[in-house]
Amino acid sequence: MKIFTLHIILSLAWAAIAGNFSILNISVGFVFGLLAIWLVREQLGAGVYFRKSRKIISLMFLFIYELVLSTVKVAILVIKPKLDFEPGIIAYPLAVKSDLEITLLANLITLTPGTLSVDVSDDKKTLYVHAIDATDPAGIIADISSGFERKVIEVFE
Amino acid sequence: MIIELIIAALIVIGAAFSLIGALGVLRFQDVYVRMHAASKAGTLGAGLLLLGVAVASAELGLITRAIAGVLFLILTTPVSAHLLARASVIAGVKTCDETVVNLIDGKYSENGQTLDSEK
Amino acid sequence: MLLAVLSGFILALFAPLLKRFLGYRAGWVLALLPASIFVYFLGQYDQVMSQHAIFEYHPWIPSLGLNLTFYLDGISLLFALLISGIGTFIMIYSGGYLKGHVHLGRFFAFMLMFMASMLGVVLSSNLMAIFLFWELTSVTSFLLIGFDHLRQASRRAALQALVVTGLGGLAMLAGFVILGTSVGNFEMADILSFGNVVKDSELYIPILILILLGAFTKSAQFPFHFWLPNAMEAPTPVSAFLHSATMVKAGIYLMMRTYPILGDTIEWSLLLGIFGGFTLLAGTFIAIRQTDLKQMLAYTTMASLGLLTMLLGAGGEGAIEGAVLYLLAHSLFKGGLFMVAGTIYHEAGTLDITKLGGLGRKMPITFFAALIAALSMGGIIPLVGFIAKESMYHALLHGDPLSTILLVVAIIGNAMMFAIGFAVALKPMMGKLGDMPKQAHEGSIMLWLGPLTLGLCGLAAGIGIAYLGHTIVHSAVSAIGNENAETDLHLWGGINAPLILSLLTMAWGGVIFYFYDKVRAFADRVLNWIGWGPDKGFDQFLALLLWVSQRITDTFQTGHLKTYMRNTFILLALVIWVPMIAYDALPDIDLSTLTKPTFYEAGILLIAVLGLYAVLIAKSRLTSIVSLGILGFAVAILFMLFGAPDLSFTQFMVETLTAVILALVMTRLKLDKNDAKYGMEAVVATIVAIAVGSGFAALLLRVMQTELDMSLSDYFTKYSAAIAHGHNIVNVILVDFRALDTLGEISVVMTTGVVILALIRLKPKNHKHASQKSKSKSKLKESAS
Amino acid sequence: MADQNLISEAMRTTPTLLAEWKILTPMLAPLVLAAVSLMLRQKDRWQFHIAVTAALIAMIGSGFLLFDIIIDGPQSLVMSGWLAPFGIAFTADSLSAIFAFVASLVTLLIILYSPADVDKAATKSGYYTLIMMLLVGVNGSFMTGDIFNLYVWFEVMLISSFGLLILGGKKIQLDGAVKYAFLNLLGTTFFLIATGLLYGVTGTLNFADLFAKVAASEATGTLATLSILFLFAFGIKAAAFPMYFWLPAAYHTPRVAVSAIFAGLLTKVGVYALIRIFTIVFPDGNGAAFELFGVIGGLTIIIGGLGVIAQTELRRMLAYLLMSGVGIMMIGISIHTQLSLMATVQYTVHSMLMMTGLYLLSGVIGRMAGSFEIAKIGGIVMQNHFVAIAYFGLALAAMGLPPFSGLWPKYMMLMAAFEQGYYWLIAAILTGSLLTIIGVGRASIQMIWRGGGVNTPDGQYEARGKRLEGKQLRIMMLPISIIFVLTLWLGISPNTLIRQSDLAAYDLLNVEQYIEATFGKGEHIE
Amino acid sequence: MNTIILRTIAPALTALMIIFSLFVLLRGHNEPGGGFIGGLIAASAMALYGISSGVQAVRRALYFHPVTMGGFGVLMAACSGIPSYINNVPFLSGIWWKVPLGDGEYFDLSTPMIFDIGVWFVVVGAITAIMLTLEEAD
Amino acid sequence: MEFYLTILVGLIFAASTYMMQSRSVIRLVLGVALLGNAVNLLIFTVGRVTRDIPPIIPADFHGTLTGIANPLPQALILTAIVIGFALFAFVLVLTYRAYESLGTDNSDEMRIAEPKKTQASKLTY
Amino acid sequence: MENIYLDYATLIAQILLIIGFILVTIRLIIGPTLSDRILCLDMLVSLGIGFIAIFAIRTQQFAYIDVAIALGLIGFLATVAFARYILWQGQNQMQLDEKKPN
Ligand code: NA
Ligand code: NA
Repeated sequence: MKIFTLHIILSLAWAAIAGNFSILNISVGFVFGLLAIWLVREQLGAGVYFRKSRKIISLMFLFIYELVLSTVKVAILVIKPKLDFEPGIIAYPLAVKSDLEITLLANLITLTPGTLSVDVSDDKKTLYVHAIDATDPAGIIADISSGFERKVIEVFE
Repeated sequence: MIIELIIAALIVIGAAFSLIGALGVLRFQDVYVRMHAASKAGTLGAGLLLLGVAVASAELGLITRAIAGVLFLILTTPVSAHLLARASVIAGVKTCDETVVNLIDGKYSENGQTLDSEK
Repeated sequence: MLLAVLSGFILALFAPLLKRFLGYRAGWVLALLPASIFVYFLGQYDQVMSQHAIFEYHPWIPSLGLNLTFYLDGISLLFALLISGIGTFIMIYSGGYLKGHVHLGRFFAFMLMFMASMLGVVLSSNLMAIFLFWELTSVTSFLLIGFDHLRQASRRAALQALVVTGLGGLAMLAGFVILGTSVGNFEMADILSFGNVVKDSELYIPILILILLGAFTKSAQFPFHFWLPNAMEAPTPVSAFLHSATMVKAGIYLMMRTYPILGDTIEWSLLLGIFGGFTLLAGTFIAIRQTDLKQMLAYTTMASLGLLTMLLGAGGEGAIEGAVLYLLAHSLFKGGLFMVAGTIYHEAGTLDITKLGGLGRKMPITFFAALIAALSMGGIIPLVGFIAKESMYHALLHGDPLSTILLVVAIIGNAMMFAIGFAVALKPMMGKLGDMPKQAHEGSIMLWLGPLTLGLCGLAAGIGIAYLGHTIVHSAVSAIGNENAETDLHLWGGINAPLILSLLTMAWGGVIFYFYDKVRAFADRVLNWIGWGPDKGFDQFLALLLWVSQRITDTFQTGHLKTYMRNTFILLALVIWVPMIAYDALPDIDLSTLTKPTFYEAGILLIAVLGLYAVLIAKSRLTSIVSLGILGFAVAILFMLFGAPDLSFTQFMVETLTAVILALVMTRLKLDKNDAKYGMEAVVATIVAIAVGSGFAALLLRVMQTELDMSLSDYFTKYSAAIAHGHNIVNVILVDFRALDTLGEISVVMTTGVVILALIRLKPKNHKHASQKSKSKSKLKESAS
Repeated sequence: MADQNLISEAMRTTPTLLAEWKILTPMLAPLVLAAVSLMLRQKDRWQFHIAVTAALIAMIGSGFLLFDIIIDGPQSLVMSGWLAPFGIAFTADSLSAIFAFVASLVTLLIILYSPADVDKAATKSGYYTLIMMLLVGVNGSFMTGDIFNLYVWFEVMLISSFGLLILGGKKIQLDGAVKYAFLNLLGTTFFLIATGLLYGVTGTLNFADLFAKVAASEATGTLATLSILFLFAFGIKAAAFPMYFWLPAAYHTPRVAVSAIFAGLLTKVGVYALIRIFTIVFPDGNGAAFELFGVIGGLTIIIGGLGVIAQTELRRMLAYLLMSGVGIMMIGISIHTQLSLMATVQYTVHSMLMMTGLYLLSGVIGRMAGSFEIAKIGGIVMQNHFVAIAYFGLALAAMGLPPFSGLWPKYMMLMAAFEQGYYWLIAAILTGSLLTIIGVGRASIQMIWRGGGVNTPDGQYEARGKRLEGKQLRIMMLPISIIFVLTLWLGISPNTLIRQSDLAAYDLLNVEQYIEATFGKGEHIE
Repeated sequence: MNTIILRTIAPALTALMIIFSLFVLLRGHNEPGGGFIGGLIAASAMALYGISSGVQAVRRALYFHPVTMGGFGVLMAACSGIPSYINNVPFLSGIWWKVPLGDGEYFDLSTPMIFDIGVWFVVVGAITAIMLTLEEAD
Repeated sequence: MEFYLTILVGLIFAASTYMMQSRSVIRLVLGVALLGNAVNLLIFTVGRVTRDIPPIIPADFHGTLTGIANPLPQALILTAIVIGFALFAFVLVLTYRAYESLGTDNSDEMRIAEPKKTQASKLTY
Repeated sequence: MENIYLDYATLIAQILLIIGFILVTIRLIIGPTLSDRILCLDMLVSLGIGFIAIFAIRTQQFAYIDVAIALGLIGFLATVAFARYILWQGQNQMQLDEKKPN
């Protein structure tokens, strides 16, 4: 099932980049998608789900919002004549479990205000995050856990 | 006319973000902080400019392609930032003097192969 | 005549086979060939006499003007008879002398090939054919001298002969080329009829010198003589045949042959007179010093060759007649004496004259053969040597200064040879039985048949000289002089000046023979005092050449990649700048006409330059690599700015993959960090870099100032969509218009894949250094991936 | 579909005959079979047979092509159906066909030798594929009528040679390969630069078109400068003095079969390119360029000759011998007459055969003596006199002595030099020959005649190294014997080759036929 | 590289790159792209896959040895010149076929396209071979 | 603009030349990469540069297209880039292998293929 | 292009991006660590994508957009590869900061 999903996505992706959504073109994409999936067939055991489209969209909007916000924040820091922030690397305790969730979360964190994922511990329990303003680690952790992490869990639940 | 204005706005803002990112890369104190500037401002700047193309071209194929481009960017940028940051930590690239906390320090095994969890 | 020449080569192929079946007796069978050739040429005699010369034409390489044109006149005939006649006995003698030798078959083959080559030299009319056979005699001589190849002395002698005669051969080739090309004819027979054309040519001196160089080296004239005594390392039949009777006479033949076109000039007389005379004196003087029979004979051979050269230098019919007679006599007596020496060695096991003695009783036939040969060598009536001597004295009695000097030289030389000849013939034979390694017995018939016959021939020729004078000698002298000669020869010409001089010579020779040991001691002292000879010089020359070549090779071939690169770039800078200046191709820079870059173009250019700067100043290689990325990036953007999306695209992709591969490889290298240049090296590198960079820029600028013909691109633009169904012209060029380039290019890519695979996978076994490393790496990999 | 008028003005409309494909076979057959052999590279038994087939087809193809050229003059096929100079033309005159024929023959012989020299591992690593690709590059270079296409084939050749050079991965090979790779890379890059600039001046890449465009161009100074740049670039490839460093640094390092194919083919392609460029693109050589050829040629002969004397390692000695020969070929281009070009063609053919033979023999000798150091080699004639005979024969050929093939071209060259009054070239050729005689002669007597290594007691024979097995020796001696016979045949009966080289020289000096063939007789030319 | 994030996201990116590569390959005749560029993109995809999942995974994924693919590409490109032999036109001449797909639609198949696909195979095969070999070299 | 491109080409050539005179073979390899860029840019410049308009014929265009960039040099450069990349990869891997088995990337220490100095061998025959 | 807004917008955007390029390049030259330089390369790619986009708009040559997409998809690979190099270096306990004397 999940493979089929990916397959459809790939077919559509083909059509998207080719800019032609005719049946013919989508079926060409289907063939190529088959090829592409065949290539990565081993790794697909990890599972890909994109069923909860509403939650996905919600996550997307949050993400875009956060991205813009984060960029503005960075911009302010950059433009400020004095560099007076106090960065640091903090440890974020992960609630999400699967690789896909962790990955999604980590990437979202990277693209959002003042934080950047550095690494995930081997037991997948801790995400180390570099924060541009690390004076209040607890606040950052709380923000993430109530923001992105919650939505990610919703999407994948 | 509106379209043109939107395009103009997109590209000027996009370019401005890009410049800010670049400035951040130049100004910030250490590689980790610079990474913030690069990954965020860089992505948004380039993304906005691609959206500008999407609007300007007014052609379905190009719009989908431009959006695909933005997606690709969002997919790849955090990965490279993560990998570079991780490698830098393992390689012992120093954080700047202003750094207040470094919880990852000492969590890597001797050869950098394993990372312990914060308990 | 073609058959006469070729048969030797053909038979040579079968000689080893024949030897396998018949053993040493194959000598008898093989001797049939020279014998029949002798008979054949004898049969041609009448025709030669009546027609002056016989021609035979076989086309070979007509486009090069090279044909096997055989030309049989008196002189060729004389030589052909000597070669085949003596050759007959040598073949027989060889069988006896090398009886039981493992490589006798090979020896026969070489001898036959030599004989064929020698016949080729004297019979050919075509200059190139002469050269060809001439070189073949050098090659076969080389093989024969080195026959006993396990000994260093043999190898050295063989190489010496090859190098010296090779040098002469090359000079002669040049001489022939100049001669043939300048007269527009490569047929000696034709050139001979051109009269004084060559002598009057402004190229006469170079032609003369080059051809004489060939003749002198082959005929062992001082200072090229040293190879000849060393050639005695060869088995005695070789010495007898090649190095006394025939091959060394090739030079004499050449001088005789070219006499009508080159001879009888001041230059000719001086060169031949001086070199010949000096060779004669030096040869006899060194010969006296020797205690080895073969060495004595070798140096007297050299002396005789000097005498012949000297006579040819003197010129005139008389001298030529003397030369022809002496040539005949020498071939007979020296061939015989060599064979005698060989027999002595074969029987007594030594050639040391101080150890030999009393052999005459043990081997009477050999003794007799030796004696008549010595008589001829000493110029004693009634042997042919006597007549030769009379004849030359007669010719030199002109009263002009050169002739007189040559006459004195001739008398001294002949006297010495008289003494040495008898020393060779008598010392081992007479007196008490010497202290010799082997119990001597008379040799087999194969061993004595040759010397005896040759000795008797010498006697017969002396007695029958009147007949010879009207026949073979006459035709030979006529041929050399290119005119009908008067050769009226008599055994006894009455008491005249030559006879008195002859007696004087004998008396003097007798004295020397009497005080032989003292003279030898004296010569020994003198030569020891001089202490140097061309033979030593050869070693010194080779050592010097070796040294020089090693120095030169080391200078250019340092083994350092860095110097190779630097030299290449210095050359490159010269290759650009020198012609650009010389051909006046420098660009003119008119700043006012330059199109200015837009600000963003300028910005990209600036980034490119910054990238370059970063590459250059980077202290570590990795920094260089990353900086290289900037340059690649800037170039890709430039491509884009100027309407090349495909290029830009490719450049970006290639840059990315380059980075990937570089990072992959760098991960495997543990390098010292700092490898920046310092000192003079950096200065030189900078200067060279500036020269190259500015050179290319200037050249490019100059090219840009010409108008570019766009017809190709216009064509592609016109037909790309219309015929080739492609709108991206660049791609259509790649897959259609110029698809062949692409085919080649993907071949490169595919091959690179194979090559890199092989480079990494294929490693020599037990590679310690690498295996240790791989251990630590594989551990790393386990955890890394 | 495009309209017919357009097609007829842009494309060739006459049907292409099967015969015209002949010009492709020397390049295409090895290419296709190399690709096949790569796909089948685990089947190591097949590799040899595929390679033999490829070389054989290439040889037969170029042989038939040569017949066509003798009868009809130069042949041409413009690829992809376009008209010259827009499409890439393969144009072959006698020179191309002769060289391709001999190159294919030499490759075939080396492939036949290979089973004795190449192990399974190397076979699986693509030895035969690389040999075929080398032939592709070489024959492509000989056939092409387009200068950029020539560059591409040069690169094919270059990368294949890299692969062959490092096959085995020994330290010495890697060291040699580093030098070889960088210097040759520079050589081809300079070639590319010169090609680009030439395009910038003339706007074309096709040889036949270049002939007209260069002649018509007013930028004579610029073109003259470019001609010298070409000379430099190809000079590196041909290993002419002073651009030869890479050759003695590398040629002795790979396995013998590889040395042999390098010696037989690689420098010759550089010479070929020089001949081609300086007869059709720069036919009058700007005066100075031809003089320069002479200077370079003379120095190459002499420095090469000195190198022969100096070397103590057999294969390095051969490398210098090879280089010395390049000097003669350069002189031929310098004199630039019918006779001299004839001599160059003939010398090149002679050198291809002779050098290949000598390198292959060095393999046999090296095996017999267990070393390539001349000081350690000895007693060859005692071990096997066929080897000794073959060696002496080829050594005589190298020295330019009869009855082998080296004599004739040298003689022709002397004549040509004299006719044009280049006395110093005569001196250089003769000096070089003397140096060769000394060097090769000295090495020969030591290796073949001496009883053993240099410390062997005088007069004694010490058996050294391994006795070669009968079968292995037969495999190795078969190609050598063929070369020996050919060299001897070309020495005794050089008429065939002389006729061909005469024709080749004629074609080179009378390029109208080449041009006519390229543009097609009766085809529309824009 | 042993990180969850890369390992998780790389297969998807690889698949995307392959798709993009084929897209670039097929439209190269009319827009920027073609066999080289497409091949380079696909090779990049392989590189990413190799870095994230290991060499063996790539080898298993490709099934054929990449060098074999390279050989196949050259063969394909060279053989795309063969139909011209049958048509009596010179080597590598472009020949076009309209392959009916039903619905009155046609797919334009041509020898230049086959040639370009050959190029794609060579570039992918050879560069992947190089990178994989380097990656697993010891 | 051509003038400035020419200057850039010259500078890249100079930088490449400088790099290629290094001892470190890795730097030589980088010099090769620079050289490739220089050559590509040289050919590009030699084809005369035109701003902006790529040699792509618009879809429904008929007639003669003018003012486009010269396509031929682009095609040549594409070929050269790919070849250059292949050769670059080769020399890089070669350097790595040479380093691996010779233990250095310093070319001064890489000289086992050629004798240190030709042994002044004694004159023997 | 007839639109004055777009003219100005592209002009301004190009100026901004060029300045950005130069700033990043300066950081690349300064370093000090390899990570910084690699980060700069990564940033350059992002800027490049934007530059291409503006160029496409200005010239109305949208064909260029594919180059930008490709850069977005593949450009990060170089960073990945270099990051791996740094990682390897770190794991081998080697000095990264080249300013330190070695
Ligand atoms: Na990025
Ligand atoms: Na490149």
